[in-house]
Amino acid sequence: MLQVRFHGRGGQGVVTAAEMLSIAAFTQGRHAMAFPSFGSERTGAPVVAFCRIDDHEIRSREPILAPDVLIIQDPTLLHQVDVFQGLHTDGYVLINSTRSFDELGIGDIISRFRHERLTNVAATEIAMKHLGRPVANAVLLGGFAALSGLITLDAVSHAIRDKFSGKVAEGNVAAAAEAYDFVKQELLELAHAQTD
Amino acid sequence: MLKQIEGSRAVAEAVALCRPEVICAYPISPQTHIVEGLGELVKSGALTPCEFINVESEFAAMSVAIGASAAGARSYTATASQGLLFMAEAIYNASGLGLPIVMTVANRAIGAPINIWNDHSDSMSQRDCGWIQLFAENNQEALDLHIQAFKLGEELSMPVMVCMDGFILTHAYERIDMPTQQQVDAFLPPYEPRQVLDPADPVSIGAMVGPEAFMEVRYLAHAKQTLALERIPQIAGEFAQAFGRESGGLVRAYRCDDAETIVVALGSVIGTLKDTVDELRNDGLKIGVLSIRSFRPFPLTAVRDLLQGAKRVVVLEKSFSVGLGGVVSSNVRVALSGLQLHGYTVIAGLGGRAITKASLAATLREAVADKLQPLTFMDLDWRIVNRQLEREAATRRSGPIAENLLRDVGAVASKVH
Amino acid sequence: MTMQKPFAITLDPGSSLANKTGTWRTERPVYVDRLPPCNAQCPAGEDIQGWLFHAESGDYEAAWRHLIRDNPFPAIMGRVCYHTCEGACNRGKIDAAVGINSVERFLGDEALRRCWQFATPAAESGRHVLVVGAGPSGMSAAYHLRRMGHSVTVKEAGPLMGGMMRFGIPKYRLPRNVLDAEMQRIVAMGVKVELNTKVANLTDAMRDGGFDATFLAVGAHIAKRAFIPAVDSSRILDAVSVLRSMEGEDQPMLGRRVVVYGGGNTAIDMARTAKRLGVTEAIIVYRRTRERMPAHDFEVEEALQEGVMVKWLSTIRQAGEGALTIEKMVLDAKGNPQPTGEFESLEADSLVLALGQDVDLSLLEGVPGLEIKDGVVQVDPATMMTGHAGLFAGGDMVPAERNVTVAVGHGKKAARHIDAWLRGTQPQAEPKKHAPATFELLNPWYYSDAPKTVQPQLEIARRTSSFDEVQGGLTEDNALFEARRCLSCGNCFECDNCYGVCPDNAVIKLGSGKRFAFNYDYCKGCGVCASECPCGAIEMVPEAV
Amino acid sequence: MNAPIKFYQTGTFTVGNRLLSAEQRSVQASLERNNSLNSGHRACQGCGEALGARYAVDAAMRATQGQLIAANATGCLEVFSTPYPETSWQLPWIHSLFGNAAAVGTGIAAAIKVKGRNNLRVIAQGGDGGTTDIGFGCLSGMFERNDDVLYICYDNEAYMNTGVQRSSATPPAARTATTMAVGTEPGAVFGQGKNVPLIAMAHEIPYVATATVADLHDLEAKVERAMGIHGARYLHILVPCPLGWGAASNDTIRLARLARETGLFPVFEAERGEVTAVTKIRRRVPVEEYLRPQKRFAHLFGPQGQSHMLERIQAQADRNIKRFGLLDTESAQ
Repeated sequence: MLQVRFHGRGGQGVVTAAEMLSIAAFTQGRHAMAFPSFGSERTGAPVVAFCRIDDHEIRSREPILAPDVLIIQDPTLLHQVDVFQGLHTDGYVLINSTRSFDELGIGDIISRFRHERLTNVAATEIAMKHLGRPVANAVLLGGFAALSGLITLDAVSHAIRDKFSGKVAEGNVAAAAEAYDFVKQELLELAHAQTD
Repeated sequence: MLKQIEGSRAVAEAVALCRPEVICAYPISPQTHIVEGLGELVKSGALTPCEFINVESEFAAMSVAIGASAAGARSYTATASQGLLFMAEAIYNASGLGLPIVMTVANRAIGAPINIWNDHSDSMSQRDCGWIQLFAENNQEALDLHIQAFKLGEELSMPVMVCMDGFILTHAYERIDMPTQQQVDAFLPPYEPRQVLDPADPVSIGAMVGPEAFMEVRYLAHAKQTLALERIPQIAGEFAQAFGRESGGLVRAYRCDDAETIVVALGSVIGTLKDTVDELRNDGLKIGVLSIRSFRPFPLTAVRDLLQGAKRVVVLEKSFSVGLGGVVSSNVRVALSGLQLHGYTVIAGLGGRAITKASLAATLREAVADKLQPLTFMDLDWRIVNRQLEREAATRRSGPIAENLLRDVGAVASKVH
Repeated sequence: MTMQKPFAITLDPGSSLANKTGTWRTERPVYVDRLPPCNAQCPAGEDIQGWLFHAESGDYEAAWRHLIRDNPFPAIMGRVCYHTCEGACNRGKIDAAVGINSVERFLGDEALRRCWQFATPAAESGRHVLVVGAGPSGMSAAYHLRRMGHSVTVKEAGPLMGGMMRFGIPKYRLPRNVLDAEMQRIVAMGVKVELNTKVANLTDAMRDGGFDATFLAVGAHIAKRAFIPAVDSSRILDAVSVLRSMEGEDQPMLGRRVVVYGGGNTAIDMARTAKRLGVTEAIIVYRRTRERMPAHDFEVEEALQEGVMVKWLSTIRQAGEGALTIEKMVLDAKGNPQPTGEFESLEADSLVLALGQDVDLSLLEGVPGLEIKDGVVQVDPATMMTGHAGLFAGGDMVPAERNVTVAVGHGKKAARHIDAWLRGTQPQAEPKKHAPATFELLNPWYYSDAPKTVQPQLEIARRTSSFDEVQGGLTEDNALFEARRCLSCGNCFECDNCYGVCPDNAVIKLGSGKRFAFNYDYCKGCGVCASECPCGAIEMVPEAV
Repeated sequence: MNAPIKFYQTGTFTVGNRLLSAEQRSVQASLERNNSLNSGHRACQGCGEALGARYAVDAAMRATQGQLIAANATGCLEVFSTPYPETSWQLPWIHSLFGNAAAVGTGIAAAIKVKGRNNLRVIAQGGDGGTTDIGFGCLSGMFERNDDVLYICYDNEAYMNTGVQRSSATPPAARTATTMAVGTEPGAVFGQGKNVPLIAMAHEIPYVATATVADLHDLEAKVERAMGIHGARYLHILVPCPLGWGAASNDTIRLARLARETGLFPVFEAERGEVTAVTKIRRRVPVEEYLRPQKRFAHLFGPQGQSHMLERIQAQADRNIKRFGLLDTESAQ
């Protein structure tokens, strides 16, 4: 079972991101369960959302305490909430930022994990470019598809179109695709760096 | 048709397939997405003919449903928590008048302190109101139960509450199988009211009944629920026939056959429990889960039959009778009267406190070792509690408990669970 | 669709009829009829409220037929009756009394216009009754007796029917065509009237005619004289003869200045007649004040309007050549006039005396058993029978107030008793009088405001120059309006109030004309019906214990 | 007679009028009237509410050719009309709760609409307690949604069913079981008042009217008018209560009449929030005449009489008269 935890702030579509991920998994014929950290959080407040993906029915409904994947939509949370809590040592981390982990001041934390599973993507900028709005949730899913290979970009696009329609949908699809390519590129470079 | 949608949306679509004629909506978390969905379906013309009425309170919501049902319309509403309490008077009235209204309760705690998260205090507070109360384990069952609820309620001319855990189910995206309109139409006949307000046959409904007949009326309500004990499994059977899946019924046993320890629970926690039980089984513990689908009528016989083979019973519940202990466990005890079993009551998940597999496993191991307190509060923060108790011992007037606790806990939202 | 109704909670309609709430009652409402003041007052015994009821719905013939059960002269009554009923009318306490008299006149005129006739009797009794005098009393008796199936012969000394109505009441108050028509209608019933037939001796007349009974109503035609020292040249006449002569060809010679002596209606009639005859001055000399004048004030008023002058507190001491000597009077403590010794002279070409009339009783010579007192025949007031069996009398010749209405009443009463006497039975006792319907018993809220309609009056100029009728009649709308002002005091008029206001639906409506009944199974005795009955026709009586 | 003629003896103000054709007469005058609230009910002697209910419902029945359903709030009317095993109602009728008659009416109306039985109409009714107090939320909601319900309030100015306690419709100075005639300001206090007809008008619903059991023709005309309109309608009827007012049982209608003639109970009609018609006072009387026959006001009179309170009540009447123009200009003195 794959357990994904999303961190962001109210209004950034964190819950929607988890839901889209579950839809993407569903379209790939898998079982998925997405749910928010139910609360009455208002815009700006820290928000957590979860998504479980598996090949059979998912029964447990406890919050994801030991995630396999962390998707951090808002890097400003990094020093406010213990976002890395319970993350598996071989877990994935995707951070919405242009700055490096060291610049973000999480270099030492990150060093505990497998670096090829850690990356960041300028999701907000990409979203601005394609949608004119700083909504990074769908974009990050594109990035996650590239990072983990656990879902396809097609599935992500399908999920986006399931949730949105018209220009918003297409803008998100395009943005997700760009993020996908960006992350793929990064991983490639990372791989080269390894082999070098 | 398989879909990956939110639980509330699934229920909304299922209710729409039942062709309700009058829907009364008053918003309260976490029920909102259900009535929002239905409102959209009516406004878009997808659900027609149907009157969608935005009322001014839950009290009005149930009252409008009463009027509509008495006038022969299939009526539906949804609520939760404080809303359920606010309509309590009308709830008793609807069952007293024998009006087959179906209502979703998106289970949520009751304040003060105000708390929007999930537990079963609301439904349990109305356990004696004369309604049938069905509990859903997951969203598939939640939507299936609504289809069965209309059939059941209208056959017996009594109202039905479908209880689903707020947020945990209402806000969860998961895979569900949505039946087709044809399937539902074939399963659920049009509403044929027992009694109806019609100038062609002008009856007076809602007479004042004095001591000479009141007890009889009450007994007859009980007799009806006893009848429901037979019909609920039958209807679940018919449903399985028509839709090809198990849903509802009175109780459901999971790995109970050779179980020495059986955990009794209801609602969405069953899923987590099953996973926990599987793990404990792997460690060789003979443990199973008994989930109660129908809390009213309470299936005394079915529960007794399934539990009497076990050594111990752990009732895990999201409700709490202050000053006594478990609500569900008190009911289970009635079923077990005369049996010499170890009985434990575990209060868990009040006000949305996350119920984790880890905590469950630990608690159940203690139970299996018979080290568990008869009344246990799972994951209770004794540090806070004891501090407050000391404060109270020190001074009579220590201020409102909730305030002090918050002071000790610090900000609530920063915690993941 | 048959419902499977839930036990006890759902009930069948109207099942509360099983609960007889009448047992709660401590008082019960009862419908009553009360005697309306107008009826109580009417000397002719008319059922005024009864005929107004029909008039309200515009059924004038029914109203007229109801009226003539008691009085055959609506058109005459509507003109000359002094309608004391209106003085008693309860409506007077709300706005103004109902114009009963004017409606009666309207009905009378309507009857004449449409030539409604009296029904002839169903069966003949074979008995023959003599009526002496074709005045109001005699003709009224003749009419009633004929209705009862007796053959009637009226012997009248004068040349025409009507008696005092003709010889006493001037044309301008009672046009003769009206008088004649209502008289003729009685003749049309088969009443035999012999004019210019003075009965000199009653005993002979009865024997010769083979009559079984007799009603005497010869009236009072002999003018009272007063001793006034006079010179031969002074011209002194009496009002009765002057007024009678108005019916003949040659009109009386009165000169330019006429003095009328007296204070009764005759005096007024005389003075007003003189005015119409063209005299320049008509002066009434009367001993007392206007307040004490026996004449009806509205007639005095009309006379004054027409220019008649009155010298109050004056007596005539002497009649000289073209002038009279008048002595001033004063009223003493008892209100009687006393001479002052103050004299004055009053120019007059003629003096007409109107000092009342006496009855000519000569025809009663030798009739046994009669008692004559104060110049009138004594009768049993209950039966109008004289001391002589089978001989009845009424009108001005018996002790009573002398006016047409009273006379007509006598005729009716006498007829009933003559009939009984002839049949040798007691007359079916008059239905015992109901308790009076006083104003306090009414709930006037329910009557809307409607002031009395004024009858048109002839303008003064024509009144003094001609004998045209002074008082005009009502139009149909006016008459209807006026009829509908009746409050129906004391008698149900089917307004549906009791039926409507009962909180327990305990009043049964029996349908048009059938009134209502109480359903004592459910009546709780709250009394709302009685309080809200406009006309006081419901009474609350305690339940017997 | 084709010219319209007034009826005097036969009564412009009486229930019936023998000179009118059957269909021109009031519903209550008719032999065929429905008696929607039948005999055998357990209302007190002279109950104004029983009377008002039959007046109003019968009129509504005629206006709808009997295609009528009624919802009833808890209260005297419900208790005295439907004690098991008997009901006095002759039309489809439902009693649910004290405070929800308006909402139940909404539900019935919704059912009727969804089932396309558009000839069916709905009334909801209750006393002043069930209307102006506990049922006020549902009433306002029904108004605001403009649901197709005629709500009728039978106002007897207190909670009579429970033993005469004060309601928000209880007039100042009136003695009730919870506003005793003791202390410096005996009886109910002179509050701001709660004028539900005006509050109803504030919702700008199609029709609002007041009436009394003393003027049947007016009441029936208003019910008929109301049933001719769709949407939320409100009719507020003053129904004297002999028990609660301490009045003689035969004074029920008289008191209702006096309430109007003093100006204390203005009778008017309003459409979409605007007053469109006012029933003028016919014979103006001082408030004393209305208050004296009622024991609930006894403390205003006699040796310890509260003349200052009388003046305040008179002032209220005068204010109503001014505000609603209850006097004809000529009769205004």
